[in-house]
Amino acid sequence: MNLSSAIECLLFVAGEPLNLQDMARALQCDEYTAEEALRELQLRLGESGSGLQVVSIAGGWQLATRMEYSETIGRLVTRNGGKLSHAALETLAIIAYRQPITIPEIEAVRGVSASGVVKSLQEKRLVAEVGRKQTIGRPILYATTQEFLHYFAISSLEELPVLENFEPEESDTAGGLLANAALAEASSETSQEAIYPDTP
Amino acid sequence: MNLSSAIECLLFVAGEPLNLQDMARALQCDEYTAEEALRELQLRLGESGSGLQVVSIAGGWQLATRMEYSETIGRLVTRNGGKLSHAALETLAIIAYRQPITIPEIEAVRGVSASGVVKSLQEKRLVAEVGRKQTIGRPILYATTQEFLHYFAISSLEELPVLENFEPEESDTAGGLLANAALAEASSETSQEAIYPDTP
Amino acid sequence: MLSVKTNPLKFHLPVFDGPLDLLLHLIRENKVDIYDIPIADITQQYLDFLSLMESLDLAIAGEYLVMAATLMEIKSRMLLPQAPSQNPEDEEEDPRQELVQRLLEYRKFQATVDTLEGWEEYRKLLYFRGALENPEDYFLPMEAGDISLNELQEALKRALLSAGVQEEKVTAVTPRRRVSLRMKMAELLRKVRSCPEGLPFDSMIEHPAYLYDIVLLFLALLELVRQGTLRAEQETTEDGIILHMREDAV
Repeated sequence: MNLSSAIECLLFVAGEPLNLQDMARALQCDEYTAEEALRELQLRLGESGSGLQVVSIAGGWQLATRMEYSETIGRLVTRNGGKLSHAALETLAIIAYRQPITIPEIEAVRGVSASGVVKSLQEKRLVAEVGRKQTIGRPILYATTQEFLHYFAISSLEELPVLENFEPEESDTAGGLLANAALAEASSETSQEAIYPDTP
Repeated sequence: MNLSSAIECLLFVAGEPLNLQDMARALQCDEYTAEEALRELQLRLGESGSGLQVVSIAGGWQLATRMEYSETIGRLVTRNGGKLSHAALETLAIIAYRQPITIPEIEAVRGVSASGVVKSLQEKRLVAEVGRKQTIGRPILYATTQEFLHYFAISSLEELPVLENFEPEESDTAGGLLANAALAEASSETSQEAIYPDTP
Repeated sequence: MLSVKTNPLKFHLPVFDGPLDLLLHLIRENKVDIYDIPIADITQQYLDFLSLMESLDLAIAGEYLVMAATLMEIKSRMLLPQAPSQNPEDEEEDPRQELVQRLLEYRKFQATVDTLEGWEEYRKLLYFRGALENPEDYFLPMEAGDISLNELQEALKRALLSAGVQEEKVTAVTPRRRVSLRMKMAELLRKVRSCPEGLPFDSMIEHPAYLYDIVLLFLALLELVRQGTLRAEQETTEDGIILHMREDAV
């Protein structure tokens, strides 16, 4: 019995992101000890040349395969559901930064009707209804979900790049695969206010 | 890229036993090479002190947690025991509306392997075996249980929402469960072929 | 540069996500300052684009027409001479200001799309446990009692839909089949390949011919010639165009 192997087992059976609290409870230890064991597991997986890795995603940790094996796995598993359209990504971005937000508010930014896109994002569980705005007509408010974080392999909304600093002319180069880590680092300075600038 | 780590990935994502043929096909190698890589994986998992092991089960191989961690896992699973994945929900819906139904019939609708999901639904006691279909191979027929009704807080299957545009199977398997007037009525315009294109 | 009038066939028709997207495209292409948009020029190009869409028989969404009206209104307000005022502070507001604010706001979000796309691409390389059973594995498990009967129904509909067993709604009018450029290219290539002696371009045009189909066919031809797959010959401008496979193309 070894704590890091026990965590490996927990992550394996959970099939969803686990946070330190979940792990500590099952291991009957404190969160600090769980975190140390988690680091040990990450180290061991890396050193032993395992095909698996621990990723930080949707507010917790989850076991995932390493990128370099995606092609092999792709021959076993057929993934359905292609990429999101440009319109869908744009709408998601607006919801992510301005949540909770109503459909008319999204339309005001994009200049086109949004209800169809929002409905399809809702079906994909990337956004959800979270209430109604206390204005005339009491329009539905939408926000992003845990699945949104999981879909983009980020751990929290704070990893979203700061909107104000975004210069579109330079953005062409930003889409790189590993922009993930760099952006996550860069965004650690962002405050909650920067993410929900319009929320009261 | 390492063959034994690639096999580790395949076993990890599969969630059901894989045979050498499946692995060799995904790895684009011969079965002998796949078997060697599998042994290498077993060795590495043992030596590195991983919480996981490769077990031979039902004519194939599967990743599983080591026995000594079962108690720890138990403390996690009892807490998460009630959760249904999206795949589980979809499979449950197919069983609920088409019961009694066999695994191949479920797979014909979902387009992916269903035995793992059905097994987990069975473990949660939401579905149960109710007999065997009188066709070649005499496949097991599954239906929803009393617990299913409890789970959704309904008193009978007739309370399931009417599925417009989709026809229930009218064949021998339909039995009494789907002698639901509303369902039959809603489906009268559609053709059998349209729904089960692959069923003989 | 949107050289719509000079050379329409060379023009590669981009797809825009609405009028703001189109306007930002024009501003970028013309390399003008977003804070000082030459409204008359941009309005003209915007309208040219709409008439191009119209000539290609593409449906123009209402939002584009609303924006066209807005642009023309701004343009006319800018033509009006400003009343001289003593106090520079109550100088009339620039009629373009509101539009500029909207463009700036929209552009900020547009810029994040690349980031999201990168993340999406990276995420698709990761597989989680049970991916074989659950290909859309960003659907996290749901809590017990979190699921309503309607969700159960939706789940089945989704399963049936993804299995391709959706019932086609019966409609009285069958819309004209629209093919994509890629499909048209494949069709053209297939025909040329089966005609070693050369295929007259005219023979590809089916009658009754729709403008959309002819334009698409021509775009397909241009694209294949550009790729170096096809060779187009024309003796004189009066003669028809004869298409051959390039010898080095497979």
